[in-house]
Amino acid sequence: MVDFGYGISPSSRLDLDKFDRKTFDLLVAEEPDVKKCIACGSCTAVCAAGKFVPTSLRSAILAIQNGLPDKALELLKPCQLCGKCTLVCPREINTRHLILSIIKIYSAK
Amino acid sequence: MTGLLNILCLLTVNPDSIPEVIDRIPSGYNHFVIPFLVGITFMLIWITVGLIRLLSNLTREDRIKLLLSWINPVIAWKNVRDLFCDCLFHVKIWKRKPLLGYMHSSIAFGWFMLIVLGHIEVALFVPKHLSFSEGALFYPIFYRFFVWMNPAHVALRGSFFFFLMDFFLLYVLSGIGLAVFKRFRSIVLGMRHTTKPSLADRIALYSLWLIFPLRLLAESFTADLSGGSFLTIPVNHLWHLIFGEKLWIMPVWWAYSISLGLFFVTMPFSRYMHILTEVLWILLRNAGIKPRHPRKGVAEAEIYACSSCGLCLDACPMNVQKKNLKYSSVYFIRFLRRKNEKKIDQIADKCLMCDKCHVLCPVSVDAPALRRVQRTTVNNHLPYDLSYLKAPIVQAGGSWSESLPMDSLKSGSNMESSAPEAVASDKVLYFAGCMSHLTPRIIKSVETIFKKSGVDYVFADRDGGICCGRPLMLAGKTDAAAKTIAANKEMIEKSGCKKLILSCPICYKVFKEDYHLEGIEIQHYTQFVNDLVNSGRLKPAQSSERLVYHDPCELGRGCQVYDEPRAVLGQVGELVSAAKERDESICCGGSLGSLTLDARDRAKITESSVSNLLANKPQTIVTACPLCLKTFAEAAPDSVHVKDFAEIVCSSLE
Amino acid sequence: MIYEGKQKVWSDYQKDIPDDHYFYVRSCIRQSFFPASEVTFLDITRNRLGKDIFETEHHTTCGGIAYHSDTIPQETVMTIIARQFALMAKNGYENYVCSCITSFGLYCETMETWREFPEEEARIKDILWKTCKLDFAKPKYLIHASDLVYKYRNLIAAQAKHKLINVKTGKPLKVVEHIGCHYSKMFPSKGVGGAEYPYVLVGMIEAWGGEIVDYPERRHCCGFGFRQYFIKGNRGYSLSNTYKKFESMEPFHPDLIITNCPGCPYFMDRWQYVIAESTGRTYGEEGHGIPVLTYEEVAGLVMGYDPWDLGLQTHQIDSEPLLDKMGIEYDPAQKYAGKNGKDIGSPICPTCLK
Amino acid sequence: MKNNVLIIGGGPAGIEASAQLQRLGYNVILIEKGSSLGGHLSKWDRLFPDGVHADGVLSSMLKNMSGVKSFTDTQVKSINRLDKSYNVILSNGISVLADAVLLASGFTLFRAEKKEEYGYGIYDHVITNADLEAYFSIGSDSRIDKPKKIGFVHCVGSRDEKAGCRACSKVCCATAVKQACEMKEEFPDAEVYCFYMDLRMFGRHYEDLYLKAQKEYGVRFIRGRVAEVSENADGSLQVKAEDTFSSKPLKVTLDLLVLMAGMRPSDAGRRVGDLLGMSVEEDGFFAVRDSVTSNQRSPLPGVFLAGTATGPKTLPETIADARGASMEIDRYLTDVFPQASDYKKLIREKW
Repeated sequence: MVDFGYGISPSSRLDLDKFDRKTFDLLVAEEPDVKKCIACGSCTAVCAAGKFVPTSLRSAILAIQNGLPDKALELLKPCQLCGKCTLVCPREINTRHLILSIIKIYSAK
Repeated sequence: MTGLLNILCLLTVNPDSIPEVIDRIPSGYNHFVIPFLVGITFMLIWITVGLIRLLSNLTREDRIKLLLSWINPVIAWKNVRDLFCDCLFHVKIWKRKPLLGYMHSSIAFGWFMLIVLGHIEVALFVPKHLSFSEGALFYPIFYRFFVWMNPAHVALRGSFFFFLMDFFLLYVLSGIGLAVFKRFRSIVLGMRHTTKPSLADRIALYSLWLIFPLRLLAESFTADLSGGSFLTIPVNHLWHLIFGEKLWIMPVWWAYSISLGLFFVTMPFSRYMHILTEVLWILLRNAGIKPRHPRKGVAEAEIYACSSCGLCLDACPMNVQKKNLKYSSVYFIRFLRRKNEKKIDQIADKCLMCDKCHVLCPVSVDAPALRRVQRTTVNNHLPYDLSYLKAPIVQAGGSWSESLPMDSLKSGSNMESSAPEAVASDKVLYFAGCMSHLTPRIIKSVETIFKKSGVDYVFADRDGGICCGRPLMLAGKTDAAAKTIAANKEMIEKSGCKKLILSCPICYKVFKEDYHLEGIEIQHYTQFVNDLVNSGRLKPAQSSERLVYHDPCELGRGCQVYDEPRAVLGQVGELVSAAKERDESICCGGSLGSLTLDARDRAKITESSVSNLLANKPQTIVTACPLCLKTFAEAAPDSVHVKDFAEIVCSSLE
Repeated sequence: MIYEGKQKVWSDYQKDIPDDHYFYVRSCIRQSFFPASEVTFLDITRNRLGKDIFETEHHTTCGGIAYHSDTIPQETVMTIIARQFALMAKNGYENYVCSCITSFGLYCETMETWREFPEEEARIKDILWKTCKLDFAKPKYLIHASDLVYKYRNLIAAQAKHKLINVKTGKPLKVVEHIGCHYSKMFPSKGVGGAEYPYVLVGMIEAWGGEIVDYPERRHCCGFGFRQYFIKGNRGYSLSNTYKKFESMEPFHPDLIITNCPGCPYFMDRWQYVIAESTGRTYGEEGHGIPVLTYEEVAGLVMGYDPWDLGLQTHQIDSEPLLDKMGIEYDPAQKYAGKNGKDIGSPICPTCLK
Repeated sequence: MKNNVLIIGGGPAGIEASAQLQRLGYNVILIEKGSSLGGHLSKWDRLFPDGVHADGVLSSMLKNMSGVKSFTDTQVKSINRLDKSYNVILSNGISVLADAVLLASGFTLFRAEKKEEYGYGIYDHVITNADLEAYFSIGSDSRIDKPKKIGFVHCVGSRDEKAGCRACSKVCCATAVKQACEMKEEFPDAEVYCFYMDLRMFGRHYEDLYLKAQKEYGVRFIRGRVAEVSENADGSLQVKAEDTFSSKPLKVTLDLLVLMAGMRPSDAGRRVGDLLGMSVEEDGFFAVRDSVTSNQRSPLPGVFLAGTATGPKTLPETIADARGASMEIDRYLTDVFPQASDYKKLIREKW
């Protein structure tokens, strides 16, 4: 292999073909509310942990659907489960259980 | 015992006359006792093994704790009291539902007395049969079969016991009667829902029902030989009228023995195990030993102490919908016994943790605690990353000390010092908590109260803080909770304040129980305001507004704060009572305790909680928890206001 | 893929190309990258098709590379272009044919600018006179050389010695076309077939017996992008573009890539080598690359020119497999023999790419 | 004598208006360029939000207009204004003296092939909303072959100045979500994606439909316009868009792509409009007298407008609009032809 001093830069593009339906169905079985998100961002806005680190349930759900479960985990690990997001969610998503379920299912594999 | 004997001797006319009781069957044995013997032996072996296993599952310090508790007079006395009140007299049930109380205590206490008196009789009249070789195990039980009573010589002493025995037999029978009746019309005894008994339960139940009628039958059959009293003798005459001179004694005694045997064999697999386990549980409970595993150790005692009486069914707020009955504590415990992991998980996550089942349980089985331990086994090991809490905390002194004076300036208090160590100790620290930030009216009112009463305060989390940790605990993430607790603890200690005021009961409970803040007084704002009013620093004006107070679970059942808020509200408006209050109050439905209960089910609970509060037509629902406030505000009919405690106190100050 | 659908689009984007009398301007870099291409083009149009095509040694660069690298302002470029046009008029031509896509794009851009802002045109006219004492003029037709070859594709096919057909299997060769971005992506109406399904090269491929391959990333830039290449720090970006294209076309197993731009063939040819040497990935059959040829080179092969006269030895990717498929005889010994058999030197053999 | 009212266009608006006007006692002549009445409604399978069958709706509407003189395969040849009324010569030779003309010329669907980058008519598995409705009613389409992954592209030819239409077509969002659910019912284990710019679920029950699509059918909504479609070696589609929520470009392989073609003014309508010399607005739809209080009146006396001739509308809106137009016409004729009023009074009392 020759080193030319430059190389192929990795693509920043999301590949939805990488979305893992099987695991997602496990999540849905655990907490169906995951399908109800309308990405309004209320959860992120009120997040108690958000004051210290970037964390967002909205983005986490998105990351999972975009086939990036590890990113989702990173986004949710700082969660304090304080439940503010549950109170503001317009779609009445059971956010705390959703967060727990995501971590449970995607950290398992 | 001997003392008792002497007293009884005094009752005799002539101590050294011909014995009134003659050992009819000197061997003191007959084959019919075999079923009973088998049953009792099996049961005794079973519980001994169980007891050993249970104690071996306790940690060393827990075992020591237990031993110490017995020599500690306070706890020892509590043990004795609880054993009588809870196990024999079922005082807790009496208080809530007298008829039900009578039912339980009649069977428990009645039977207990029959056994005790039986032994006393043996001790008095045929003492030799108290020795094991002479059938101590069964002789006292079937005493009436083995003896012959000399009618000519029945002294007062004898008839006294005949009377007592018959009396307690009747007492038990009355309880059994009620129990049978309860099977069909439980509501009459004050129970809307009753548990569905398992197979073992049924067998044990029916044999239990049989035991005492059969005992009556047996003893009445032999009453003309071995004597009897106001119950057995007349019945005996009745039999003679029906069957003539010759009565077939043996079959009834066999039947009696079999029903006993059957009961004892099924007992370990049925709810009736509670009769014995209660004792152990009460000892462990009073020793202050907490469960570390949802099934092993203390938990085991707790699980088997559950009589699945079903009182928790009506207590559980979820059960406004029949479909949720299956999530009640009694079934949770039943599945714990059966080790049905899937069901256990499901039920553990549903519970709102309002603690009502625990508070109302006749033997105080702490199902919510078990649920939490269960959640811990599932969720505690899940990955989390609260390392970011370190960062701000390391120079927390710095960062917070920066923010503290700023906050306090913002808060408008007349505080000039800046560094946290310089913060005067008479300053109070106000920690609003996550939820209060979604109910600004609480924060605003609390601050107004502080200002109006000239309280010098520091607002710890004006622009958002760290969660108190209770929600993590409720979800079973105890390790993570420890992290947030440590962070907050450091912040509070650095603040230098000596008094901590909280406007959220969830925070209050965890701060009180798990923070161990040396030298810092922790108060919920209802308590603080109450003090202010009593000390005259706050003078609320009485209005004619009809108020009803909702006890937030964590504040009421959780921390036993019932009176302070009521005391204040009594001076603010006209306090009317709800249908169910204090221990009996109904969760608002918004609790963080439940992990899986969905919005629809919660709404139903809120509905029932609200209608409970509206029983006496109040104009305003007052609560002292941001979560309750938000939940009610969205659900209450427009005709009633929903206000926070601080808010209503504030409005009374204008 | 529904062919009729594409034909409909093509019919929407036709452009009229004059029959004769062309003024030809060369490309700066093609002459060094693919020296034979322009010569072949002139030879074909003049001698094989008998057209009048004039070129003058006085013409210069269009300034495109400098312009796209942000080193000279637009008015400079416009003046240079005005001068080129003036030369055309001075020599009595009105059909302007350029060899370079960058230039073609820039000419279109300039003409459009003048159309939109007549005052600019006036200003340039003035500057042109002041600087070069030349009379301002605008071409009647602005054509890219590939447009011309497209126009004459059937005449060329008529004289074809070889076809884009695998002589062993008798199947048409799978050909990938790649047009320079500036050919029609800026002004779809200015290119044959528009921007979405450009037909200029497809037309040739079809006329000469090949089969066109539409692969997902066909619209993607080759990666030249001027600045991106000139600054070494950005070359990875340029390389990644090419990589993306090849990854996308690989499943279709193309035999040949035809381009009509100076940069594209160069980068798609050389980057295949860099990709192979740095990652070990090759895209042709058994470790070979996919030959990338200019349309003139292909036309030359079709009309029976000697591969080495067409300068195929200046490509990084060896063209022998393609020549074998097309059944073109060639003398391997002559590959690196220049004028009068003088050895022009051969590249060191790469380790991975065959 | 009865007043003649000529209704141009036999779609829902024309049908509804003819039924209403006939009830009001006018002599209604309905002409339709197509071979049958019903317009786009006749080509639709089911209607959002609650999926009622279009043919049922249409037949009940047609029942209401029984007795109306309607000519299919008929267009306006010439039309010129007399003192009070219009003299119209139809392509079938008949000439009508119309006291009022209602232009209910409706819309045409945007020609999806115009968005070349989507490859409609070029790629094997790209269809339009109309094609899909046809598939639902006929039950077969060579392009729909047990798709495992299906994409819906909202706003095709709407909110797109490149496609010559800045406006929103109003019905596509709800239609897309409806069709997404239907496809999920047809192919339960398919992944379904909706690529939208804004979800405009403005109407009653529309939000419920959206929730249902997410909750029950697990349709994935991606906020970002599809910008490029290409075909893979196996004939599947490679679709590129941006997931604007994570502000990253995304790529997905699909087996079927459905383009939600928007509403454009109908050419036939424009032709008649030109004959009348009626003005159109920038969006190409007919101008109205006043966009608030008289949406059904054209600037010309005696010429009225109904339905999508004046811009995108949902079906209920179209029907309401047609009724509104009928009232306007009635008012107009009552004022302009007073002598006929008592006759009409009589008819009304009778009915």
